[in-house]
Amino acid sequence: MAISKVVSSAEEALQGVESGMTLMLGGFGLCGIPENCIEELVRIGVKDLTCISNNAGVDDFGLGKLLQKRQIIKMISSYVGENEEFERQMLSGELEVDLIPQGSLAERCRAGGAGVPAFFTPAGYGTEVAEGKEVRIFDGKPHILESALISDFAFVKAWKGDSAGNLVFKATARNFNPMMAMAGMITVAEVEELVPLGELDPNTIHTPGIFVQRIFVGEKYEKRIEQRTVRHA
Amino acid sequence: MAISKVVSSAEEALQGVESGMTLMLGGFGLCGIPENCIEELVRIGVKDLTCISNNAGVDDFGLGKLLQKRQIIKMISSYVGENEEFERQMLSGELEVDLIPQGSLAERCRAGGAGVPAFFTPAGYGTEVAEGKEVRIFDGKPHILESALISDFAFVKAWKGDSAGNLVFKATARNFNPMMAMAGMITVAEVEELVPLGELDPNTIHTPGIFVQRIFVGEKYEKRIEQRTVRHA
Amino acid sequence: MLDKNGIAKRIAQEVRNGWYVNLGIGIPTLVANHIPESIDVEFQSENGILGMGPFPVDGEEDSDLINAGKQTITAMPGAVYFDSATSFAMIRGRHVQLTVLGAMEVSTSGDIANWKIPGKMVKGMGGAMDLVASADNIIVAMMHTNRAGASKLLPACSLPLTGVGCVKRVVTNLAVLDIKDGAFHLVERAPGVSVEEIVQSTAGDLVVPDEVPKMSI
Amino acid sequence: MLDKNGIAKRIAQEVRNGWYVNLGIGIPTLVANHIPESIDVEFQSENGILGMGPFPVDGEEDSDLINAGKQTITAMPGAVYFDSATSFAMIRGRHVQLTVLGAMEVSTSGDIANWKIPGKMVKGMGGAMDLVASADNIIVAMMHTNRAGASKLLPACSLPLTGVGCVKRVVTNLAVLDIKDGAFHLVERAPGVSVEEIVQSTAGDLVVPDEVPKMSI
Repeated sequence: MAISKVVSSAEEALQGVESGMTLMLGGFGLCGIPENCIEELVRIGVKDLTCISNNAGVDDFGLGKLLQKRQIIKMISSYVGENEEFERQMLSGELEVDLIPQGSLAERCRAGGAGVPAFFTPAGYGTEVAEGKEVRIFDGKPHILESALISDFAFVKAWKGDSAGNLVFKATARNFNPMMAMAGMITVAEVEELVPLGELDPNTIHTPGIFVQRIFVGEKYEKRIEQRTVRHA
Repeated sequence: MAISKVVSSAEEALQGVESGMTLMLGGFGLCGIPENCIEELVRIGVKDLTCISNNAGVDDFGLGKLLQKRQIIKMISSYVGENEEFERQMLSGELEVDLIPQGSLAERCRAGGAGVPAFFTPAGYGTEVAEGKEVRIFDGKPHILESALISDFAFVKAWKGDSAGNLVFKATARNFNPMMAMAGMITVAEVEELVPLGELDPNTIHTPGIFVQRIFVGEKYEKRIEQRTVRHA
Repeated sequence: MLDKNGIAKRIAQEVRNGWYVNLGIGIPTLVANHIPESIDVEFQSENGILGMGPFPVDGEEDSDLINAGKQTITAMPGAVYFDSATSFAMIRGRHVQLTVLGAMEVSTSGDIANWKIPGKMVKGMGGAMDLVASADNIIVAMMHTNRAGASKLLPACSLPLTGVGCVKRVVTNLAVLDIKDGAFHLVERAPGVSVEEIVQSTAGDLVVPDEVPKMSI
Repeated sequence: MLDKNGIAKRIAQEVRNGWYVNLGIGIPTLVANHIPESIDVEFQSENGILGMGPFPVDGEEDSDLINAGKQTITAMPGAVYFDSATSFAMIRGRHVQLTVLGAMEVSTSGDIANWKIPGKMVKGMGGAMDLVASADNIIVAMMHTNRAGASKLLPACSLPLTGVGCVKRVVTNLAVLDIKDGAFHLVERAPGVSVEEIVQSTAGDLVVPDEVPKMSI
């Protein structure tokens, strides 16, 4: 019988999350973020968090909610605009920010999950990102050594999942979720729909359940759009 | 309009393959191997090939066919049993063999396709695989530096594909095919079925068409089973 | 002199049939509007789509389907979604044939600065460092001068770098310029723009050939 | 003394609820037959399946569905297929809780040799080096002595190594032994096997406690 990862609520899913931990949160902008886990992090009020997430939400949504409550002391991200509170905390020194090229961030999470402690990439060579990092030439081109990232908890959001923790994402809401699922010591997946075991086609699962320790159905999804853009038909 | 990669035959798909080239061939054992590309390689008779493939086929099927014709001078593989002609050529020195741990082989192909020139892995540390390779300790554990693999041509076999080169694999016939598709300078995909553009669900494509330069429908698939094993119901 | 759409239109002429193209935010995004029907290209957005289509019509926005600028988009037939690691495998592995992005400064050695102004709020580099470090073919789309009228084509960048020695071509409101051998090389001038004006507006070494054709756009 | 099935049965007792398990070819494969119904485990095969089921019934073999031993298999509900890079990401990234594999030799320092005999045809290491280098929990399943009667539990391996300092427990036809502090530690003896016989058959340093329980299988 497949191993069951189902928990009944965000509260149960976040058991063991403590102040001072390093968390990964999937999503790109506000797309594919673990809304219910973020709500629960706000509710339990853990502090001094290091958050690894491509972005930092907006003022009143996504990680912005944790920033408003001053629960985060360090962000590891590739792009953190769109957030006044973030800017204020960063400029005042309350918030430490480690900016990483987006591809390096993605690959460092994957490496963390895949047991690869370090790898070479050309991204950032010759820039301040390379400061203090080993440089090596491959095929005539300089590369820098980047290290793997792991986290105490990873929070990811999927479209569908099953009790074994298998996940399927929708469209570009996939983004960082699969790599972060791999890199969490404990990975919590929140899903829009929990389907019966065996219903997901084993050929089309994005994240195998082995990477997921807990799964629950999110109570409510706002799925806010950051830049609503339409064409005139 | 999506870029079309469709060619009409194996012959057209293999245009430009020359003696002395390095080729990657997907498959695990005889499962998911590019049968029609192998047939065409035999037909055009190119020689002195370096073949990167997890296995080397059996005497009369898969890469064994190229070995019989003495078209291969070097194999890069993780496991090469089940093949008497292989053994004869290897012991006589006609065939050079580079054995690589299976996970390192998979990751080296992915790295080649992903622009990561080298990475650290614990696999093989303290064994002859580590000879001449850089060793570095991460988190108290020794790792060796492995380099990326690329190839002049990669031959992969998928279940379904579309004209844009998007591929879907079936069950464990996926194996090395996706990484090799990434690592070929020219990647040729042979498929059991070519479906109309737009028919594959964009959420469930395993290999995005960007990694595939040519695609064709295989004329015939034997799909031989290497170890037929059944239970008594 | 070109407007933003003019710059995008000129860059569209650089695109070849069968190319995968990554367009940055701003002027580069406009390039998609000017690709001729006769050319098949696919647009990659680094947040995880290949085969990006136009913006949706009103009412058909999908919050799960956005581009790297976080704008709602659509998908073309043959599109595919993937995760961020795979997306940058495409970019870092040089499977994307053309990257078009904006810049604050470009230097005669091909350096580019486009992510950080010291003393101002730093938003981050996003995928720009990966894109410029890997693409074989990088075109910078920008105004020739900044709002204060100072040249953005410099002997050396003064701002923190995004990438080193990577830019090969720049298309501005005034000109098309190639970067090689430590200098800008004037390739074309925009309609209504004189060579003198380009020389005036270019702070880095500029090689001007005897004949400078006018852009045909 | 245990037969192969007995060894597998004893190893099955080591498996805990909720574990992902990779079973090597030979005796390890038999472990799957002895997991109690009350325990939920999933079997990973490194060629790309999690949730491997039993062999198919005659006529239902699928050439596209095999295990790492190239045998036709079936998939359980909740199974998932993946590529080889993802498979070894699971293994290297320590997401698999238990690896069971065979060996030619094991040493008192936890080294294992199971892939190559000099002078004989070398078939390759397959996934064994990745598995032993990464798993937190490696159990070796093997006969205590080779066909010539010589011990396979040695002060140091004489054959080319597969991995260094990685084996923590060995289950043989004679005994269960742990490896720590540079010695084998006798944990249990097989039914009908005396401590003396185990001592005789073990070439590496062997620590024997006062009380050596008999396996209950």
